[in-house]
Amino acid sequence: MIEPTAEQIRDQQLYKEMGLTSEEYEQVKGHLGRLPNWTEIGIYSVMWSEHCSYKNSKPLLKKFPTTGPRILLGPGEGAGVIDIGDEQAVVFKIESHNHPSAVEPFQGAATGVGGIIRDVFSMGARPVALLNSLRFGELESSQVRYLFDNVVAGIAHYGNCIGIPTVGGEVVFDNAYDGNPLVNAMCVGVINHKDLQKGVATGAGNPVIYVGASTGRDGIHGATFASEELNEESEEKRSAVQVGDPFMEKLLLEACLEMVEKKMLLGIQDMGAAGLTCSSAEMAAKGGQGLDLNLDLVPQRETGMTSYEIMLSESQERMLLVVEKGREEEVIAICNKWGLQSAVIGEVTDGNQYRLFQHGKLVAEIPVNTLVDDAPVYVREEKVPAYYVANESVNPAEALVNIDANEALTKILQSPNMASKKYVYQQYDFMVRTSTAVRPGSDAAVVVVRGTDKALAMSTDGNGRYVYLDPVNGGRIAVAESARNIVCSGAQPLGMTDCLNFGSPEKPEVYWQLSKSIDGMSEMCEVLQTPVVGGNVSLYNETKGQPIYPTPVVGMVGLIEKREHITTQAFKQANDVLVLLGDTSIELGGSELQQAYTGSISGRAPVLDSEKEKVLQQAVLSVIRQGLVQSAHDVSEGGIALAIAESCISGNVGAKVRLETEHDAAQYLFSETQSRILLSVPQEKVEAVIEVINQFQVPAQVIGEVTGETLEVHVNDQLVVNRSVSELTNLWEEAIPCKMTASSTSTN
Amino acid sequence: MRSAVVVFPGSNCDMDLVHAIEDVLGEEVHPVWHHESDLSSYDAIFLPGGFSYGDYLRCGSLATFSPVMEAVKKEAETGKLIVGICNGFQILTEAGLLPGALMRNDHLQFRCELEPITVERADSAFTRHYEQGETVQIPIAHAEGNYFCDEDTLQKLEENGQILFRYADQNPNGSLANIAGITNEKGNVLGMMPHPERAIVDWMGSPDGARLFTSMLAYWKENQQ
Amino acid sequence: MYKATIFVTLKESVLDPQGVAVKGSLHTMGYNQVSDVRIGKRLEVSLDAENKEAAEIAVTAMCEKLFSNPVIENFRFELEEV
Amino acid sequence: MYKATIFVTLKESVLDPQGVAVKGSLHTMGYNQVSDVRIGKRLEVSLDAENKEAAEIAVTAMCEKLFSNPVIENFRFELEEV
Ligand SMILES: Nc1ncnc2c1ncn2[C@@H]1O[C@H](COP(=O)(O)OP(=O)(O)O)[C@@H](O)[C@H]1O
Ligand SMILES: [Mg+2]
Repeated sequence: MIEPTAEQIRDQQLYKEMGLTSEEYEQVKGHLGRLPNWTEIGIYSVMWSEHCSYKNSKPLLKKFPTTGPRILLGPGEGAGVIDIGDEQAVVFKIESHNHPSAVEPFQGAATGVGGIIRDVFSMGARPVALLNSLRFGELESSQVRYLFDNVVAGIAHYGNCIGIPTVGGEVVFDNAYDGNPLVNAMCVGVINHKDLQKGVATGAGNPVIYVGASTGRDGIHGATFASEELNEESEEKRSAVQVGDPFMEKLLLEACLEMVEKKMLLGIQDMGAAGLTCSSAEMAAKGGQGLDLNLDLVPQRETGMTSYEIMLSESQERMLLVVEKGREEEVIAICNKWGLQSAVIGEVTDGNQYRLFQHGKLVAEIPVNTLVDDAPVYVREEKVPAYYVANESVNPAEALVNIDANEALTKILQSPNMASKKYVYQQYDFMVRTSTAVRPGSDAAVVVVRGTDKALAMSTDGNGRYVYLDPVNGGRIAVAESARNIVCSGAQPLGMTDCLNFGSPEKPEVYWQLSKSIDGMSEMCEVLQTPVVGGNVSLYNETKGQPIYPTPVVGMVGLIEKREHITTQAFKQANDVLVLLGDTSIELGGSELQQAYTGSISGRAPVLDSEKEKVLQQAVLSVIRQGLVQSAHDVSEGGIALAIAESCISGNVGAKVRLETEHDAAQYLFSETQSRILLSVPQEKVEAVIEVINQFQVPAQVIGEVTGETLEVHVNDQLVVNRSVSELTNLWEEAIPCKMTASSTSTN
Repeated sequence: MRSAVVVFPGSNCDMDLVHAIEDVLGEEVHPVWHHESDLSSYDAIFLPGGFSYGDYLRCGSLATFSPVMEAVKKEAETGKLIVGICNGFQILTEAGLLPGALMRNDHLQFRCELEPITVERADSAFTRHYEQGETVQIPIAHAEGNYFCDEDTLQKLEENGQILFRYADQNPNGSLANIAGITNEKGNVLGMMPHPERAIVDWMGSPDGARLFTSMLAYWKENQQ
Repeated sequence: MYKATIFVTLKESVLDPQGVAVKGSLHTMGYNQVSDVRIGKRLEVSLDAENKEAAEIAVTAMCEKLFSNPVIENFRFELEEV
Repeated sequence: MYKATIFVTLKESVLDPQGVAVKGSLHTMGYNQVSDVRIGKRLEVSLDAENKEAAEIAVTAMCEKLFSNPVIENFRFELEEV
């Protein structure tokens, strides 16, 4: 391939094809003091893409609280690190792979999982669990079924093969994501404090070592691709999708952790987005050093690769290491043992120059800090969207009168969003590593820490409908719900990671959604003391100019001090008493009831009072730790009706519920008022529970008991729901499989 | 009883097995790298689950060419107890230590769940602590557990009582005769798709897998003198 | 009645991890003379069609929609009347 | 240098669940004219050999030992000098 000259790049504005603007090109010229060549402009374009530089979101991300007494490492490295006592820490992060998954769902999702795992073990941590948060259009479309089936299969393929259990996540189907699915993957690891690694290049003269798969022409410009709107042309950008090799990554994981254990590494960073470029430039910039790389030494899968191609390739399963001079041989010996390819490809230098050599020639020379620290930052215009103003006067309840609660329950249980996700998680190995104490199907998953009495609870949550209707409350709810799930499993929330999936930030309405939802999330994080230790931003999620629902996804991790505190949502025992915590008002904007009966959403999302939420969570954690409850379940989408039904189904047992209200029965049962939790409590402990809850000044109400094989709900002495649990279970379990039977199986 | 757990590149249930043997039996157990060519110092050998060599080509096929497999064959001949779980079962069939083959699940998906399993024989080296005909709960997690063999082989398996475990309820993968685990003719080599190491205490969902390990220990003690 | 034999292969530039692993095993087994292995799919489809042309159109459509993903794979087929 | 193209197919007597599923999908997509689908593998192996005969012996051995499982599969290959 004949590369354009520096003059051609300027005259024909070829940098625009790489996603750089004219102003950005001028800045590059300024940094170099000359015209950039093809390789150099390619390097700037990926380093300054949204994916690598956060140029559109940086000022907003600053609002997140990121520190706390337990936080060992906040955002900035591969993943955040939080102390869990006994010289151990938990390491976790979430990341998106939306656009690759839209084009090649199996490999796109698989490599998304592979990437986030590398982020965690490059910190020196042993990955112990995976989660994923997925959004698709509706299952009536065969294209959606194809995407859904293959994304799930791709996630399963990677996680199962590498042997890290996929223990939780969420799946939502909504037309807002038609054509632009969301695939967010989260990885959680455990580390001993002393093993913590950094992505930094230190000590002039120290060798830079490349480990793992060879570099091919795949994934070139993946990072810029991830920051662009999807359009018909995306189909043509063929090389932007990579094929993953979980087997190779398993070897890479074991080899790297062996090097960590033997204290061989000065710096380690995964070659993820923007491949060799981003990893090497960031390591040098962080170390305050320069770097020389000889590209002839980079293991290559294909012949005749140009420096541009080598630097921008996003081939998977590769790591970059910096070690003390003289220890190369030890590193290479470990790689050989694991059957991994490795090569010394360069060295750390004094100064600030990032220099690349190929075929004996200098092919790029860039002041390294200009790639990392001097990336442009944009504060965009915010504008309140017209729909938001119009929704002010909408009262969702008006359209939801005379609804039969019995019918509504069956209807909502069968909505793919509320139905059992077993179809998904039975394809994931959620038990490998034999540490999974609470498997998928409860509020949060729980993984025990071997050799201790501790366990980690984890969950992902995010409700795009709420955020669309009201980004501030929606943002609060995303954080609060995730923390509530963690608390219901018996854990103290420690901190969170987030993935911000939004449309184009160049649209003032979208930027407003982004900004306001971050406000809401930040406030909730402050109040709950769950700092943000890392995350990912995925913008330009649009098809044909239509943005997705603004969808911040929260991944929360909590600590369970003693295994006996582990709690699930399932009712356990006949005659246990149901206690509902929190107040209920009629809040139906963005609710399942509204979606089910009107086919769309409008009005305002439920309001969340962050102080109320905080005491509720404290109260529940307190009663769980005192051993007073049998089950705890967060009341969220579908309201109290769904919460009770889910606990019955999980426990395979019925319940008798009596409620009093001045509101319409169905509206009351399906209202999505926040800050509520449903407990089941042994009869003899009810008094003690109420007493503790009262101390926190949280409203508590006995609403019935666990009994029999049917779910009976009386509102104001009228029997409004009466269904056998086996019937409910059937409807709930079969909903997704039914829609998938017409599926288009691929030949993967 | 000294146990070896063979580690192939891509094995991922190796440490689970080591932990289970330690926790249930408190006996000596070592992970053994696939380059090892002498296993004579071990009393029992386990081939763990996972994706040896990425399960590329066919599950378990590439692992059969690891040096350690010669050693496994040798010890099998001397009558030592050999257990292949999941991927280990696939390797044992590919290596010819057990008859038949494991094909892709008939529904084509990976399946992970707790599965009711019937113990067909309680007089084997591996099952003496179970009751004959008992149904136990042991998890499965595989995409290729669909056991297949020709009619003659199946008849022999049945006649010789080589079928130790069958799926009790719905068949989760389409396997012939609901087969979940078989032994060789001599009865010292066992291959099974369910993972006993994932079911050794209540919080895992079931403790039923533990008795496989205690059965082996009891058998070994009996045959010590 | 027609029989289509369809070959789906990964594009040249796409990594074939399976091929790489199989090559590694061949070397362990002593077949060092092997320099490259690539693994693809072979599908045999029997179908009714008015004539060869109609069969060709149908099979092409199936390949594009179901059997391969043009992002990472190429396909090719042979058609014979049986 | 030789290139061997190897085809590994399931034996007739063995049910091909993937083929059945793909056929089902084709029918859902409206291709009811399809009566049978069978899925196999196609391997491309590049190797050095003294002569064609030597290549043939080597490839046959690889097929028997590695590329196919005789319990369920058959193989066949073509060899060309490149
Ligand atoms: N994509 C997925 N991967 C793994 N588990 C999932 C996935 N989606 C849902 N689950 C599991 O199914 C259960 C129900 O999910 P969800 O309805 O989203 O729970 P909640 O409303 O409590 O957040 C949870 O245990 C969750 O972890
Ligand atoms: Mg929840």
